[in-house]
Amino acid sequence: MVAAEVAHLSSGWFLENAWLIGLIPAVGFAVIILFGKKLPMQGSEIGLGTLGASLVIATGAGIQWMQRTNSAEGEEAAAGVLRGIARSLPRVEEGGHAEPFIEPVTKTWVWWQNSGLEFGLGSSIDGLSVMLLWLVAFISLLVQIFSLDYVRGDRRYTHFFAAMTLFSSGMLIMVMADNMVQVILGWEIMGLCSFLLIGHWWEEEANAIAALKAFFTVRVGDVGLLVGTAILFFGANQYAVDNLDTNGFNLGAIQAWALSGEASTWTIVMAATALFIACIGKSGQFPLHTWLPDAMAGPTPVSSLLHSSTMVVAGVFLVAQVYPVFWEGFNIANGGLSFIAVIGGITIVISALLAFVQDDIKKVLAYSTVSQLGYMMLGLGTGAWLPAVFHIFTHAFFKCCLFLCAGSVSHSGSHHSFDMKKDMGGLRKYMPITFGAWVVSTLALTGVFPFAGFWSKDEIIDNVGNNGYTFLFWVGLGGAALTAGYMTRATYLVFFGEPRGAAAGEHHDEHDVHADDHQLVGAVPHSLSAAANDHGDDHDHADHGHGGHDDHGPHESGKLILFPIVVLAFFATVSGFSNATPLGESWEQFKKFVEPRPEAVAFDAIIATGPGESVQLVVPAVDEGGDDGHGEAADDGHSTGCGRGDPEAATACFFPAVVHAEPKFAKILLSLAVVAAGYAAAIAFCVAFYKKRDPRLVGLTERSRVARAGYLFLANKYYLDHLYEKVIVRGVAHPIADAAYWINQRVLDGAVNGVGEGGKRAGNWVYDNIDQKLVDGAVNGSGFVASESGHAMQPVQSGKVNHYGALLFGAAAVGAIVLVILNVS
Amino acid sequence: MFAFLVAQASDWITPVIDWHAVAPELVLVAGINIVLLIDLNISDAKKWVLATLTGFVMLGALLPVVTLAVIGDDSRSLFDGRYVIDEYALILKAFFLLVAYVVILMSQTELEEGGYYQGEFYVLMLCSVLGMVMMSSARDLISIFVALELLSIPAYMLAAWRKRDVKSNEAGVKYYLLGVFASGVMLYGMSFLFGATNSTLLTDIGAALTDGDLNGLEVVGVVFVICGFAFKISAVPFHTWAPDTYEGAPTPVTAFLSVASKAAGFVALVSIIFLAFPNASDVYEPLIWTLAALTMTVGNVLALRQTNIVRMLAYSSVSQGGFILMPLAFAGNSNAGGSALNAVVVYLLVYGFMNLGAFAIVIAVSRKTRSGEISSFGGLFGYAPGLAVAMTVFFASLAGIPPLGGWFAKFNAFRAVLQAETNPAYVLAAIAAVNTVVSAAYYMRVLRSVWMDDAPDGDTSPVVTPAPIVAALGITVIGTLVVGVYPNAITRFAELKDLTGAIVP
Amino acid sequence: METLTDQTWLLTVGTFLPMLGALVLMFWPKNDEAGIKGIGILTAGVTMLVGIYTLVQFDYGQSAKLQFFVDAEWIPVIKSGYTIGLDGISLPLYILSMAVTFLVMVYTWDNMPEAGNTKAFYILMLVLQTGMAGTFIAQDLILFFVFFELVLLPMYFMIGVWGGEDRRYASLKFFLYTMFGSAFMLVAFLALFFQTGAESFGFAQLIDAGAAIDRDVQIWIFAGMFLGFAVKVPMFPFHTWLPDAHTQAPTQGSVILAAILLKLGTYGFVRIAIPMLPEGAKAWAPAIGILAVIGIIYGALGCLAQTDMKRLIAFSSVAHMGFVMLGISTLTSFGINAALFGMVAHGLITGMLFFVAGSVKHRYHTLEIQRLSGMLIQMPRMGWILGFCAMASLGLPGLAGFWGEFPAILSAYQPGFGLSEPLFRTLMVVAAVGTVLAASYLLWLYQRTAFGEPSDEFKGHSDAEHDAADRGHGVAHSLSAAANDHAHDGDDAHEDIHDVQLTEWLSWTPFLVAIVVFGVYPQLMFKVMDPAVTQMVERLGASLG
Amino acid sequence: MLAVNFLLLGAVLFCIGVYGVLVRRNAVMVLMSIELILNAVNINLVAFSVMNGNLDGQVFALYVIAIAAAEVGVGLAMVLMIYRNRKSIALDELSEMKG
Repeated sequence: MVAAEVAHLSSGWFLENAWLIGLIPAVGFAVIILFGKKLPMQGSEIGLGTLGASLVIATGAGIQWMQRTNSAEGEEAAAGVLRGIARSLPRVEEGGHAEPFIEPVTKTWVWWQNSGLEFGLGSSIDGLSVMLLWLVAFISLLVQIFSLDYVRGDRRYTHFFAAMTLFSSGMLIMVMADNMVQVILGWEIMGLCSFLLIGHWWEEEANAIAALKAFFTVRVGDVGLLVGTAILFFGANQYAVDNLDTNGFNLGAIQAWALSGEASTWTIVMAATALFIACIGKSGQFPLHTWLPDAMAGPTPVSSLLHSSTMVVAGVFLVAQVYPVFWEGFNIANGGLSFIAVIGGITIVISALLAFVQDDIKKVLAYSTVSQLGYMMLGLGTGAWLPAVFHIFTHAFFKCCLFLCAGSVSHSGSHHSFDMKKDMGGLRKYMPITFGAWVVSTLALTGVFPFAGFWSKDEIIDNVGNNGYTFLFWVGLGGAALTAGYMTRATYLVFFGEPRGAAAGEHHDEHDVHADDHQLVGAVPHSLSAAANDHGDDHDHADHGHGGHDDHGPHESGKLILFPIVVLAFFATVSGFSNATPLGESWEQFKKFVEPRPEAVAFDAIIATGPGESVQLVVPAVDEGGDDGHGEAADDGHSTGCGRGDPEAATACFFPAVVHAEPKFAKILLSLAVVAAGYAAAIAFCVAFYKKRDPRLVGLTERSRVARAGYLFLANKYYLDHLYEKVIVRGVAHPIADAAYWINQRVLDGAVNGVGEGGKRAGNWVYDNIDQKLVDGAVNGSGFVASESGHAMQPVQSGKVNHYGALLFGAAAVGAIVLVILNVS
Repeated sequence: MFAFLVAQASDWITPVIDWHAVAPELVLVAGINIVLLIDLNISDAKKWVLATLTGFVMLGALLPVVTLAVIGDDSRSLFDGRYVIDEYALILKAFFLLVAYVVILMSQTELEEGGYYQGEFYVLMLCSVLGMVMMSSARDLISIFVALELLSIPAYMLAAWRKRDVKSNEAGVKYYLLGVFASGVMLYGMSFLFGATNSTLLTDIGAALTDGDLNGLEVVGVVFVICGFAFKISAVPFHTWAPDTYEGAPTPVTAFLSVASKAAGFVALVSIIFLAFPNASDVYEPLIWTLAALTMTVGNVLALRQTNIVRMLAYSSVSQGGFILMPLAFAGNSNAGGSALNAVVVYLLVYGFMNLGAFAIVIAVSRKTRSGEISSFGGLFGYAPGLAVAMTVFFASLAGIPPLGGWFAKFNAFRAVLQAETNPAYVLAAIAAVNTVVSAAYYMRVLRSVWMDDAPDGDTSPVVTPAPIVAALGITVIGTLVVGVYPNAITRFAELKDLTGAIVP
Repeated sequence: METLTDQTWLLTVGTFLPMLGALVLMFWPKNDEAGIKGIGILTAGVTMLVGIYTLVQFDYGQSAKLQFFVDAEWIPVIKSGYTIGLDGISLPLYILSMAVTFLVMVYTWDNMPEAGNTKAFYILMLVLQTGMAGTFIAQDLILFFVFFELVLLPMYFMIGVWGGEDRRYASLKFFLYTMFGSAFMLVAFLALFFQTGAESFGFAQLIDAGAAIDRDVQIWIFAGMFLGFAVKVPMFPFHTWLPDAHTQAPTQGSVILAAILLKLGTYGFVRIAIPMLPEGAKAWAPAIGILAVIGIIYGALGCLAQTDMKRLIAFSSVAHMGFVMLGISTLTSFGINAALFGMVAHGLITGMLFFVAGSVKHRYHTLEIQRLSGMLIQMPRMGWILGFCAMASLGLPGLAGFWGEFPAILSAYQPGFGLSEPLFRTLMVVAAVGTVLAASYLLWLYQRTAFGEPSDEFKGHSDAEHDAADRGHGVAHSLSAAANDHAHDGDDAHEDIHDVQLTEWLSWTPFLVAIVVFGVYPQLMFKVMDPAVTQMVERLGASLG
Repeated sequence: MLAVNFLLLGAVLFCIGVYGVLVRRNAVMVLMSIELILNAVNINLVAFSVMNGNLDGQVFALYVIAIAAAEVGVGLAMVLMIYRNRKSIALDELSEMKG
């Protein structure tokens, strides 16, 4: 790589000032906390306003990032035609020169310095971060719009918006971070908000405990974050200082160091493991996923924003961001079976199975989320970086949409119950729009062509297979089928069949609902809501809503609730096309703009102006002697690139050369088929199990017993039902799922709770036995000894002159004798 | 034989007497006679005059001390070195006179209200002080012995001053018998020293005694002499008389004994060790090391048990004696010798202030409570904050807490010890460190009841403190504070040259 | 060590001004409460102003040098001088001590402990302030010792007179414990002095001369100092005085204790023990590190066992000081910076927590965690402040606490001067686990006290509920009904539970603001300390070779 | 040498005196024993002064005798005082204060 040419990178105001995206909501939060209550809309307008502003800037930044990327390609951008054909060829082939690595635009200030090291605070914008910035700003905005109506009249309305805004700010700050410390900052702020929002209705102990559990579980993972950061810092610091004129906290430096081949294996493996533990906690991966379902105790908007679409993907984002570390640490390059992939795989299946036996609609979605996060991890763990990141993007839309639909249902349809079996059913007639959105998102989630999920999830599965992880490939497919299954079940229970319970307009006292079923969080007990409720007049819209008022049955929700749902449904439909690999490279916007280019960059090119403004990049041209083959030859072309061998001297790689699978029609069909099968089975099951189970059924089974005695023919007639119900359902679905659920509740959950309980026990024991008895005892004991020895000596003070005299003379005599013996030789 | 004695006696030269040098003693002698005569013919109603007069005698005796200090920088030696007035002697003379003055301030009301003999009291007090003043100049076994008895015998009687009170009698008798017994033992040792060195002059003895070739006679002599003074300074195990006597004797007398006569004992010990035994360090260093360690430890742990404040103060003064003794254990050490002397002197001065103060408080309070129990001090802070604060000052100072005088005294003692840089020194320092904490325990317990408890019988009528006691308190408080905050005030005295004629080891 | 000797009066005034106030108060009529409080607060306020002026005059460019340096004669006999100066290490603590005392006095305006006797209380606080400020400016061992001990008596009486039921035991324990440590510390000082044969007790000379002592001796001397400082910090296993003292002390006492007094110990390590005895420090560092980490876990476990809010907070300081000591024990400038930051942060946060605990006690007359519940309903602001402090205390980034913990943990990955890396990395992981425990006990505390419904015995006594009741009259619901009943029946054990009040706002706001400001922009402090610390560690390196 | 005998005599007297102080309960007898000790001292001093041909010893002895007289005077007075107050001069009854 000798000959080099110069490429110009453009920049722009939005890229330069992207830090505003995170700052504005933070300020917004402060304003809401301080003055929110006095404002006409109690602070919600601030939240919406700030997030709107952030969204605008994020959009601008996104556009300018695309320009920046294009600007690097010069005239070759025109020759886009070629790509249509030679899509999968290494870019070297096109126009004969490599596409350069696009440097992130960074803008940092010295935040703190310690013993000469300076740590920055600011923004570092590259494809991944700009994508997520936009996503987070967008979703947050929609969810807040949704909340306007959803939580109106809540006693802590203002606090709710404050926390939501703070969360957005935290997430944005983390996403735009250019150093680990800032990542930790955002990371922890999110944790705090999660705690506050899950426990939003803390009057109920269940919610408070759920909040505690969430924070605590995530915090356990955070140990990994701290340790990992420490390891990375001290590992990368020297390299960073020597070559990149920065320090070991800098993400770019960490990436470069990881790929530089200077890192000792031990260090990097430890670092990767530690960091991934943090991600397990945050992204609710097995075995730390148990907090996520409980987190549904929070209001629905919270679940939809934090616990499905944005916060929980922070873990995934972190892995994607410092991907080189994992790439090297888990040896993904050479198809090593990585920790990440395994965890991802397990999570997919475990949680998908669990989703089958949930009656709480939000819990179904929660387990579904866990399972989808599993897909992302699986992708990252197997080198399918691009699809995984893309899945973050699409999943956010449809999963958030699903949650909002659930919220809408409970808000207007099921009288604040989330219990599908008790209070729902047949709602499609009453809530057509919600139903439509739900169906669209469900199709997207299950990966049905042409909805968003299809393009991302199938790409993941495809690439997993392509990178040689056959088993995990099948796991992925299986997961897809399960997804189809449980989503169908949920859909059926909610929208089809006969209206039950609240959906049928029944009024049961919410208190006994709480009594018999603790999952029914989300609704607030009467006493409180009333106590909380400042203005009795808009009861109907308050979250606890119709409590104590006559109810006009299920109905469609208001505009403020429907608008976000519709928008999200739209994106759930179309967002997939932003990286529709099978349609050709011209559709691969993510591949072009989001995925960093695996090209080495000369140190001096970086140091010259420092990362940031438009720079003159030295682009190493690739020797023409390279292969010109197709297909797998592509991989060979990469096998000498970044992450597959140490970079040239004085150059640094920031991203490994990941392989992209060619979409094969067969594979697509296969996965579609699997999904279809899943649907088929599920629908059949639902129809048989739920629909046909009318009073006739019972009688028939009785008759079938009689039939066994004689009327074989009749008996055979219902043999299918029998088979379905007794054999398939009881025999297959239930045991497995139940077993999984049992393990989940008893073993894993038990472990988590056990840790807490054990800690407390240990505390008590140490305090009682060691602290009070041993340590403190020693102290008080010494005093006791002193005083007692005094007591022992008191008899000497007998008060008798003769004794005194004896003592006096005795001492003198003894002293004299001893000293005579000592001194007189 | 007789002829040779006559021959000895024949060449007698009348010694030249430096009258200025002995002026303090003469003033005291005159004072004794005047007070005695006036007492003979004065009505009981006017006895208070005697107190004032005695006070003036003390101050009058202080005058020549000051002039001597101002004029004479070089030391004056009388009776060929048997009676020396040097800086060291002057400081201590002044100290004794001042202490005696304060004691008299304290005792005045006590005597008037107690209905004791007053005239005799003051006369005896003066005699005792005269003994002390002489002691600080005495440089000869005989003069030391005479001074010792002169200060002791009146003290025996003062201890028993409350004639009708059995405890007081007991105090006096115990003090007397043990005192005389101890001085008997000491004399026996002195006789050995005289025999072995053929001189009663300390410096000659010092010249004769040298480590390595000591014979049994000398060792026994050294040990007995030290033991004799160990009795005076109530060092364990020669302390047994102290608690009983202190408790039984009238409180002002206790104060006098615990400060003045103890100081006198130290004075004698210092001059003997520095002048007579500088080269017998193999004998006295282990002895004093042991005495010091025992004294501070035993005194403290026994004090922990006491419920009577006077008795507690008795034990506390025992343990304080241990701290004063500590540096002497390294008097022979080439590094520490000088600062050991300073440490002892400084400690004596500070100790005088704070201990007298403590007793003054006890007197002032017990005038109201009529009880010596520690519990009777409960709630003092409530109804007599002034006294409580003063008491806090003294006790905290005794515990050695900065910025009160006591800390500097203790600090100096530690400093002298550690300066020796020997292992015994470090061990002793460690023992002392632990002891400071133990002592703090009982001092703080008293302060605790003063500040944190309620008055035992809910009687919170204010305490009337007579003017003389207020004056005494004033002097002692100021002394304690000044020394603590600005130690230079006394360290400039403590910058002593080695005692005149001392043989530097 | 170069020094700047301009405005030499500044430190002396700042330190001894409170004494002047105390003197005035001594002769002030006892029954004129307002006057006494006024004078006390005024004095502290003026002192605070002097402190601010010092902040302004301080030359941040040369924060490694001693500024406003004075070297006057004090006790020539023992070669000890009145040597004072201020550099980047001591500046934050010096100012902190002034600010805390001032705010505590403001707080006292409305919250005088039951025992009464305002006069004595204020006098003691003023004396205390002189002691604390003096310790941080002293540049002479003996002077340091005097100030170090000066704080003992006032705190003893503060705990003993104005404390809780068990105050007599707690106060004496505190006193003797500290006395024990400092006695050995004094011995160590003298031993150091004579071993070096330095010509004065000044820090500078001893730092130059100390390195010359041979290793074994250094280790012994360090042991003595360790006793003295470790008791004050307090490090495991010398911590047992702390919970008792904190629990029994009046709020003001707890705050001052937590905010300043504990720092005297850690400051002593950074300023005296380590620079003067490099070899000794190196030899002791592993032990200190291990004890520190034990303290972290141990303190956390202790917290989990507590049923009393104040005692829990007290144990939490054991854990937090563990982080500080861990940072110090790495002997890296990184770690020591972290430790110094942690000292200030802990002072602010834990001080604030004690304030809240005190006010809760003032309102509920109990700190039993079981009995407290639903504080957020009864006193929303108080509840949120408690939550805020809890979050700060468990080391949430963006609040001050984090900058003490995180870098300290970080620094343990790579200790200085060839200290055992495996050991310290293990310590690092354990300490990191400690942060989780911290989260657990603090949130647990918060969940039990602030969340949920108010317990029956207090239900309906708070202003907040009354308002709610008044508003919610129309709607029939249990809570407001209960509130009404309670509000309306006449004879009622508890007086109303008020939310945060004016003086509390006045005295707390600076704490809260500082916690946020230092959390958001830690550079403010790091910039000041860093040069001084770096210089110190360089000297260390020079003498350790 | 003759002097040694004197010293032995002194030692014997001293021991008798000490023995008396330690075992006798009667105050007067204790006084006597102390007198014995002092006389032992005197004998020593005189003997030594003769041995060394130095008068100081005898001077010392004179002082001791004189002061001993004073001491005994005080002592007897005290004994009398006790007798008045408690009709007994047994020392082992003098233990009001102890511990």
